Amino acid sequence: MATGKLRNQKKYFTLICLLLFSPTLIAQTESADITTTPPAPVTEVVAFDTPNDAGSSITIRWKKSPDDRPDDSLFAGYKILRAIYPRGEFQQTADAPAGAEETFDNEARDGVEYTYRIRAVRGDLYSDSEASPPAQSKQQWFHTGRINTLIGCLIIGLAILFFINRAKSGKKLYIRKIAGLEAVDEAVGRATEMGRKIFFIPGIQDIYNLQTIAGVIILGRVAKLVAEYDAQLEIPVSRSMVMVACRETVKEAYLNAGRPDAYKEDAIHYLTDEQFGYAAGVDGLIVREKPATIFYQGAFFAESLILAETGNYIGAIQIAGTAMPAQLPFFVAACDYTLIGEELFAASAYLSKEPKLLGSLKGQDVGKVVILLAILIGVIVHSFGLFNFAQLFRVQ
Amino acid sequence: MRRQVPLLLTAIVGFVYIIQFFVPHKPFNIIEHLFTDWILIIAACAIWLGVLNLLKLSSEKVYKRAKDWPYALVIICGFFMITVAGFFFSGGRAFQESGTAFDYIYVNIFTPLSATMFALLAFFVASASYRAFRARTFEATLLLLAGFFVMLGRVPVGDLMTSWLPQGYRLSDLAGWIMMVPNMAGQRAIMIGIALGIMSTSLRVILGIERTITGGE
Amino acid sequence: MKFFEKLMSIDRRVIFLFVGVALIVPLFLDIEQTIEITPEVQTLYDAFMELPPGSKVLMAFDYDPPSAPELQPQAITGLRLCFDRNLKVIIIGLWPMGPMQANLALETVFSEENYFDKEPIYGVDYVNLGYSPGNELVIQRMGSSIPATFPRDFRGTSIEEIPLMRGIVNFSNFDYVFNLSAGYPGTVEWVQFAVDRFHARMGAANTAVQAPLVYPYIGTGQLTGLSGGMKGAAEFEKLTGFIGKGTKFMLSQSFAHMIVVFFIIIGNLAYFVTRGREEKKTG
Amino acid sequence: MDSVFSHTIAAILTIGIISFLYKDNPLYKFCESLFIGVSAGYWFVQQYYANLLPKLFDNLGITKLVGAENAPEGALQALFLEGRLDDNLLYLIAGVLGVMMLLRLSPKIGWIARWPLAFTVGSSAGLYFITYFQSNAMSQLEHTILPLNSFNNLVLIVGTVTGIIYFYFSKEHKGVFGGAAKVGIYFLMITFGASFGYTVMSRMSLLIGRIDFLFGTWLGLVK
Repeated sequence: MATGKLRNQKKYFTLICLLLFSPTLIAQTESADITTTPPAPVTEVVAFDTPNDAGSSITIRWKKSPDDRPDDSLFAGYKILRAIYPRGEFQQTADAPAGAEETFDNEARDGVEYTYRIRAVRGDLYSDSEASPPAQSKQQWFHTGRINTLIGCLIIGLAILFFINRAKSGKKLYIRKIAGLEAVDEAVGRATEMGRKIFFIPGIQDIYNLQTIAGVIILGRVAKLVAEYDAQLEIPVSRSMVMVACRETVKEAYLNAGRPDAYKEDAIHYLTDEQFGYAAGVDGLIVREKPATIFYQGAFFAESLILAETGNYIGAIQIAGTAMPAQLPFFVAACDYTLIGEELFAASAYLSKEPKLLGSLKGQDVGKVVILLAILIGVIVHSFGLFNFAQLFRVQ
Repeated sequence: MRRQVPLLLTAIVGFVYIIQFFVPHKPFNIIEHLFTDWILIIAACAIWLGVLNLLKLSSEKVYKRAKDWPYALVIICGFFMITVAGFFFSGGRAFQESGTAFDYIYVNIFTPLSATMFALLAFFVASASYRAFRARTFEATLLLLAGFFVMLGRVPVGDLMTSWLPQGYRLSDLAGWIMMVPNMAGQRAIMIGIALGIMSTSLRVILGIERTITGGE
Repeated sequence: MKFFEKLMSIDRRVIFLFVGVALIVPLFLDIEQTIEITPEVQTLYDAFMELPPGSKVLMAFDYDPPSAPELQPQAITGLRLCFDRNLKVIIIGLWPMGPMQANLALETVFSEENYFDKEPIYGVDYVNLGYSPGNELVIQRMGSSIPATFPRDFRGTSIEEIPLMRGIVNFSNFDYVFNLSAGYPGTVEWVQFAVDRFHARMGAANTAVQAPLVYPYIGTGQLTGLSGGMKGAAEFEKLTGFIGKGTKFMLSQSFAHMIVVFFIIIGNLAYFVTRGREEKKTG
Repeated sequence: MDSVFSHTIAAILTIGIISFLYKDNPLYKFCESLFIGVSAGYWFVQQYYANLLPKLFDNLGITKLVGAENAPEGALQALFLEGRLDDNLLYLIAGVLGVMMLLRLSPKIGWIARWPLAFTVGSSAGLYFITYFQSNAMSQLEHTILPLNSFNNLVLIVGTVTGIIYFYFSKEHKGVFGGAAKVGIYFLMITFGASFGYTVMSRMSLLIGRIDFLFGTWLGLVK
């Protein structure tokens, strides 16, 4: 029974092998004939300056040789020959694999005119194309593919600037309540009453991440409040530059609150750059110090839940904020309040209550209106098949 | 000097960075690469500050025989063990190749510690979902349902429970739909919001309106 | 009476204990789980089976130890399948730790009984070319010249001295590409470059998190076969008829998943019962 | 024998970290401290060899200057030996900024550390301004502009639009607007639930890896 099945399998296998091999067999017999004739040459060779770059590059395009077929294993690809126009000698500068119809010569000298031939190579034989019309490389002052980005940046940037200016002139602005930020006062107050520490975790990224910058700015506001309440603040950090930035910020905040004497530099201390080493250290601090309040503001990765669950376990009030979409669910699950994405960046303005900063929030809202309008118009136009509006937003 | 220069520096560097995005011409073409390298160099210098701080606080603890001081000693020993191995006993630049002393510490101490710390998430994910996935309000119910179906849809049991349904309507399909459609919509809203928030914060920092870090209040 | 109130706030250590037990016990059990074969894994297996003996398979190991529980079993199954069918294996990695994972997988395969007397020969039946930095650029470079991209193998031997590498120039010399991927760079880049640009035939094994991102490539035919996460590993093992860790791990994972679901249900049940009582009291 | 020893160390450390789940204890404290020390040292060495040495010392030629073998010629050699201004001389600025950062150690002139800080903050502000607008705003927008020809597209568009409305700050969430914002929250909640549920599986597999190490690699109980 079993052997019968095996025999059957063998039969199928031979069949499959035959089927698979037959084209190669045929191809081999064919190629035996054409090993003596060179491949058909490439046609329609054009060369032009590669757009939107810092020069030194010429794009070469061609129509591939009719002998360039996936089943022809002898066809080796193309060699790019270059000569200075009009009378230079052709020399190889680059090569391109079989199937290619475009390549770049990245070793061109700006302002020099070049002409190109493409050599199709099969086995030991080859054939050259006609020379291309001359081309020279240049540097560009503006990246034309990014004009949509420029317009978008200008619209949103100017809207923000406009409202910052208007706020300066004293026009009152309404900003809706953000629950997580309303709770900051209460959270700091509670820690003061309980006589326990407040932890501030500015994320695990360095200061060159804008989320960390946003976190440290929020720290500035919180630290001022802490100084006013005369509570205790501890900030374990995972990056040295963040430590420096936090120290500058907190010192300044204590100074502004009129309590420079209460500032303790060692309360802002470095643990380690390593993500999970830092998580292990902070977890240890949390269970030993039992802070009343923990802030998580900045860029977080997988350690978010490790920290937040431990904080939750000891019963701290936790206020989180991050723009890492993947970590938001964990903070939402384990913290009392979570600033979602954009709210993290709005927090500093919100807490400062400075009109200029609040004005920038209004500017952001204008950006939202623009985006909503773009979606609305785009969807309508697209639905009626009038125009593919989406392509206007394609980036390069 | 103390206040003005940093503000000015922030503004200039910020604008140059924005401009280089639109200008391929020299010298703007090398700025991104150059600035990134510079920042990495600054960070590599700065790590001294952090490390010295860690060693200072730890040795103070040991010196004063503060609570838990032996653990502070462990920090110091651990630090010197790997740095000495890395700088002096691991062949210089090739310090990370397998077989070096540095690599031995990395593989047998660093890796199990970090992998286990990471693995604690398996427990925390369970306790957090037990607490958070409760139908207290309508919003919480949505959270619960989405989480519940996606979770079930990703193990064979989920499909087994719904095997009586035609293909394409089973739990794994529902989980896939939730991920691809409503989840995607929410993610997009969050991402667009973040973009606006970042643009606004960047502008405030570059223009010196927000000077908490760079210039003091 | 207070039973449900207690259920409302179970000590989290009880949950931890259940999760731990759910993960550990299945490793010692011999339960047969009905594993339905999904079409993606079937095509992956078929793609291997259709290769005639002597075909060259490029295996790209693009993952590191944290993702090993999901991908290592698939790597082992893939390697075993190749050696059993006398396919030649060329290993590379776009992740620094990838080639080391490959060596671990090879060790596991060769420690099996049926390889004792016919262990595949290094340099003839398989070769490990090691890691090359540069992410997707590596794939692009391989498209024009593999010897230039990997001048030496993992052990430092020049590629010209390795019999298996003779005549291998670019992707057209490989009959199949199998990518084990845990993120970037990974399957997405392999599809974009090796498949779209250089027309390689390719299948992939991915972590569960990664898999949905590459599903679309199956529909378009850019990927010939995909095995995702532990479930994929278990299916792949079932098809090859060798039950390894993927199947065992799958069982653990399912158990733990059910524990999480179970606690969610308990929490909600307790919540509704206690809330009902409170409403009665106040009403 | 050697592998038994190293596996045992790794196993003890693994158990030490897991023991934290029960409660804080001396073994965890030991593991935690060891981890902090070793990982801080790891990054310290790493930063030197990955950034400081190749990017600063090699580019400037300081490695060569201090007499290291096989060190490449740098910008300083080019300047003093060949009288040529090399592009890499620009790295001198980075070196100066780095030193300014280190001056933070001195209480008197520590304020100068704000300069490299300002440089870093400024360039990240510029970088993020552009890249987030491109990758988050523009390309998400591009993919949201879909024809209204299927239920899925409708849900996607409604979800994205109402989600954006939720983030609107300068208008009270009342009336129709408030209703839309409410729908936006619903979508966000589904998003959070789904991505939470989605990750559970991969988190479990991380732990399976450790358990397999303990019972398989170390104790040899699981084959």
